[in-house]
Amino acid sequence: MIDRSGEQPRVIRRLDGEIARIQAKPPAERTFQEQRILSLYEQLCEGQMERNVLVLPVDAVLNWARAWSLWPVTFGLACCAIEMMAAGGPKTDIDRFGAGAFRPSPRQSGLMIVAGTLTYKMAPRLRRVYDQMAEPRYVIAMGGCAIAGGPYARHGYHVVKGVDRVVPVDVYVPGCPPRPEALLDGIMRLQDKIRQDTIRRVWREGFWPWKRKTSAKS
Amino acid sequence: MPGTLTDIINYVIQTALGVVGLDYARVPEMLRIGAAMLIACGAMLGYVAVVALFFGWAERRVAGRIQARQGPNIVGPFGLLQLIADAIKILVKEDIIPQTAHRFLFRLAPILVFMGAFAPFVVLPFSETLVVSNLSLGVYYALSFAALEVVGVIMAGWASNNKWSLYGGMRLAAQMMSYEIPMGLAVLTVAVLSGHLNLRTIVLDQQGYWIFSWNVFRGFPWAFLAMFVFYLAGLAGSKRTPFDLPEAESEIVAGYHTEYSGMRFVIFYLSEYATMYVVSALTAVLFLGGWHGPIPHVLAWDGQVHWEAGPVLSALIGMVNMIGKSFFLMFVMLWFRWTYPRVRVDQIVYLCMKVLVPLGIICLMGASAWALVW
Amino acid sequence: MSNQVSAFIGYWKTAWRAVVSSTLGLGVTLKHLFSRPVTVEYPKALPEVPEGWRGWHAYESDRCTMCRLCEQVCPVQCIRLEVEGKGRERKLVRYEINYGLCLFCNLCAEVCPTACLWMTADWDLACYRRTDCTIRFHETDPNEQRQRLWPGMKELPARAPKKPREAAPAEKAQTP
Amino acid sequence: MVQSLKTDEILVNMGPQHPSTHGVLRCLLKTDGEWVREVWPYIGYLHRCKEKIAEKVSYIQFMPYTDRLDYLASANNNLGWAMAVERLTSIEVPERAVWLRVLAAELNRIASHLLSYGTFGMEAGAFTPFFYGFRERETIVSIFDQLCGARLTYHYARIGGVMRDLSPETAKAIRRFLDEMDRRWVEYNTLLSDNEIFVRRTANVGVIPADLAIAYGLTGPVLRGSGVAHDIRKAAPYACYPKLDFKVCVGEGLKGTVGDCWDRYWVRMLEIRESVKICRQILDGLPEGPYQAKVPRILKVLANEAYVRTEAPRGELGFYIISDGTDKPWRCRIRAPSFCNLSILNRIARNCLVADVIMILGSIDVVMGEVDR
Amino acid sequence: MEAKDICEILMRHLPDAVREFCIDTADPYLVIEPTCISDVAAFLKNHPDLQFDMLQLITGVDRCQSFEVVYHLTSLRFGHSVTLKAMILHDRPRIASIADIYPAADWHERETYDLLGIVFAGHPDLRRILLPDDWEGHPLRKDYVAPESYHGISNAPQ
Repeated sequence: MIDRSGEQPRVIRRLDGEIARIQAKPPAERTFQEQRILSLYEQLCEGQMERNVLVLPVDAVLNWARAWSLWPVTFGLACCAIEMMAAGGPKTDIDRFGAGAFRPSPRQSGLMIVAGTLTYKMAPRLRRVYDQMAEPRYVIAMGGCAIAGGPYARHGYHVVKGVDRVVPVDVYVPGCPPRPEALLDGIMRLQDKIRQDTIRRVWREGFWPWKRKTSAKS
Repeated sequence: MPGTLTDIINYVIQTALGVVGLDYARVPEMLRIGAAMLIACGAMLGYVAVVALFFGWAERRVAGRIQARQGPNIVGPFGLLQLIADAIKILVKEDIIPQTAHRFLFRLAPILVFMGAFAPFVVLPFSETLVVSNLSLGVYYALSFAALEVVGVIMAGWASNNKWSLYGGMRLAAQMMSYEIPMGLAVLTVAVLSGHLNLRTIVLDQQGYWIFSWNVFRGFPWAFLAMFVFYLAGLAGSKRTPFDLPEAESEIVAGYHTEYSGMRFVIFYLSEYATMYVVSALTAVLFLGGWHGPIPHVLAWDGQVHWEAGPVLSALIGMVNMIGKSFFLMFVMLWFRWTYPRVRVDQIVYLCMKVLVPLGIICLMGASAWALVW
Repeated sequence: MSNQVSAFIGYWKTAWRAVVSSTLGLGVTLKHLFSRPVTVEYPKALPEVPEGWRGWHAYESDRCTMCRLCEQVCPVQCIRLEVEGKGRERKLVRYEINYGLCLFCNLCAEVCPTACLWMTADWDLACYRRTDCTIRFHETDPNEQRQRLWPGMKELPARAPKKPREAAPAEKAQTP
Repeated sequence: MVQSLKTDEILVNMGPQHPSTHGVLRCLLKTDGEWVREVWPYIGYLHRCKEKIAEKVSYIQFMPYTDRLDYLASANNNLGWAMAVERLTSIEVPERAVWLRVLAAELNRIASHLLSYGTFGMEAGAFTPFFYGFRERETIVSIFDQLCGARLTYHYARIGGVMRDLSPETAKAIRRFLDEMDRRWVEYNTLLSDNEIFVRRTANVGVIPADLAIAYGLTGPVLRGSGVAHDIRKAAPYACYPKLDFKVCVGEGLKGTVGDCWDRYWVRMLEIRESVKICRQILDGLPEGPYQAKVPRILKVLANEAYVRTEAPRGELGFYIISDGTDKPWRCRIRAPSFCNLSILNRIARNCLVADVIMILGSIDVVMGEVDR
Repeated sequence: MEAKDICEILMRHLPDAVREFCIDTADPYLVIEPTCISDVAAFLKNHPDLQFDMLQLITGVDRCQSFEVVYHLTSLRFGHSVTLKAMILHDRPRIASIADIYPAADWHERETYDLLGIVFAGHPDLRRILLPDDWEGHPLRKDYVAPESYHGISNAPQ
């Protein structure tokens, strides 16, 4: 949520010291934006990541690189696809965040924005495109239909009631359709989440390609 | 004949070891030449990486400004760190080889493509002395490697066992067959005008009255047309819009590099910018007077020389001229990319065969007639 | 013979037309290269969202008479209202809107007789868990409720006490 | 083609996830090399059960669902649904509301054609027209932000009127946009329409003869591109169109034969200019008065049936409603123009290159939300 | 030309085809015999002063004890349009296909078959068009119950 109190929020330097810097500030004069980042960061920590994850310097560089070059695969399903295109358009330029290179093939892309209504006929295709994506991959569920079936949840017999039944979702962006700025807000939240990642956890799961599970090879 | 970059490097190594007290002369001849050549190629590889990174960033910024939007500007001061972030991310990205792909060819294809793109760098001069090796058949050598790159792309297309990549590979085969001939004709026009195939002598011929001694103006109607023929054929060679059929994003998903991810995809990306630079540099050398550029080497009026640039300064001025022209021509390629739609496969063959080849032949005939008379 | 000549002329005419149209196209893009981009840089500059924009809701529980009209009129039934007690001393327990289902169609705000539910112009709701998409509204004062959810949020624009609609509005309470 | 060289044909899946299939449409191409022999479009990947929902939801509640039919022209869908229900219940709509609805519909037509201009350019390989189209579309969308509070799914029309009146500053913003649109229109043409490469890619490609177009039930710019001057705003005038004067744009084959891809594209560009003219006339002649008739909150409709057709940006959008006396329709059938326009793809995209199939699909300009309902 | 005199021309040429002509609804419609739908359509298309050259819509309606198939035809040349209705029985709904007369009918009939289960005899390629091929049941029937799950993805609401 953006603070409307007229005070222009500073450009939040997105390097890794962000969370520490906010925590250092006394709670009284934290701006609303930083407060929200902190509340979502606490959610992350007690989520599936370790409690106070030690972010190694090499993590800082890798996470910074991953956060700032999310190449989305073009996966527009319905009305939200038009808002995703508008987010890529000139007014709210998604390329400023490095996410403007919409790659046509899933192999080269790291982010999948599921924008629109997922139907049962399309679900196996969505799963296959997700499997074909290379490993550090993230999913943003954009729009009510992708979160919980949206307007078609009650009587839509052919609509999947939420994309997280098919692919693991990282960030939910509600709205029908959400504004392009809401998608940018979702991407910034995803960048916060990426910054908590650490290669120690990934190392156990086999960071190097030859240790990967073979499912991604199909 | 002034030395080339390898002689300079040899001399530098010799003096350095001399200072330390080792006598470099005792090292056999072959080893010394090999070491110098290796260092020069390493420098050239670094230069290719810098060009690719810079132009990756420039492409997204120019695309942004042309399309009335901002382009990456948050990551670095002007978004300069954007490409470094992309490079690091893709380095650690998982590298997928599809099970049904042909393992060996899948891995070999990017190497061949990069070899075809990087080899001509050895021949491209930056100034009189700054050229890795001064081949007497420089132009011929540079053009022959374009064919090697095509072999790599067709191999990538076939090996990744994906219908779309197969299309991409076959399209480049048709495209290569059509742009090689006009490119050869344009180069012949210059060879006839200056009588040599050695890049350095071609540039030395273009010395004289400041800009008007460039081949473009010297052999006015013929070389001028030949430049456009060469540049368009070069565009088709480096797979840039309006001839980017092999990786036509909206038609055949991602063309020949559909199945490539991670480091292999970056090699394709790198070699695309490398071929772009090779074509621009060759156009600059053949037609726009190489290192004789807008900044003059020597100030001379009414017959006597007032100021002569020293060896180091002239090398620097030459480099600035040469790189300036190449970067401007690469900017024109970016400009083309964000303006023109894509031609169809049969239209590119028509354009090259029915338009560029007659034009090339006219230029060649004109230039050779001119060479006979003068 | 003549069609060869016309073909020849046609060949050069198309070539000339190609050159002219290409250079004009380049001119257009060059003009844009040096003109100012229209980007509104989101984190630094905020989008100017007009006041009547249909974002997520605000709700005053003290004005609410628990008539459940909004629950019935909603096409997707994303509003859940839990009330305990009977008749006069009914007490509101929970008022929830699930933004995973919501249509943002403003039918609930129009049908509410006491105008205790209306749509504000706020649009950013990104979250990490699906359950966060359901927002509970049962606080008394919407501003205080928003502080609890998102401290530091600006006060809502002061709303005139239940202003009558200017033109002939759809009759709210009148049921045939 | 050298006949002796027997090449076997392969089936290529231009799958639901393809950069240029306008959403989730799967085309199975039987290709011989690059030559496409057969195209089988597979649809249904975005079937959102609209007609079943129409039977479970009341007339007033179904209006927001019509936004999501052709999500590029939701004001036109609202206009169609509102007129259909008003025809059933014979509610009398105030004059100002009718004019405001048509204003929203025409503005939405401009926005929809701008987007089809951008995506058609992108399919030809030129990325820049897409961004210019979107820049103009952002101004229209910010106008709709003020007019009805949403960017894409407007839900502006209500049964018996409109949701909100047109404020003076929104009217000023619309006039500013209309003047700027005229200036930009000329710029778009120099960039794409007259570009020789674009003309070579689209002229004489995917030619649809007029009788074949009518036989396949094509409507809208696809039909008018083939030279048939059929526009429901002129053929069967509704709302306030009789009071407006505008031209029906028809393809004349300027760059190739009549009915090719370029003509369909050119009809849409001409319609942008016509809609600008219409919006100006509406702004000048907007009558005063209430903007919403008195409609009971629970609208019960007697047993009746009606088929109402309007001119959506993609063709004739028809709502056939059968009511049975309750507040929910018994059966609601939606005639989606894109559904009929797409059915001709297999007939004309034969024996052409893969790149031409993409151009033909782009020139038909389908929206999958409407095809699959 | 009004719907009334279209009905008279049709009565004159194909007397046994037209069952009744009903005008009490907002759009008047002709009820015709389901068996002779194809020659009525052929007649309406080729008759010189009728020339219904465009088929706008084919709709299937489930009336619980019978099915209705509604055809909307219009003529671009004269501007008039007509609505034809055919009542067919509920347990095994079958009707002749007019895809050979109006190519537009091809997809409309496939969709009606897909969503309502009405079989169109003589249709060149009667398959499901919107729903996946292995979907059981026809959703737009009044007695349809949505499936519990499909390929392992559950259909239960959140």
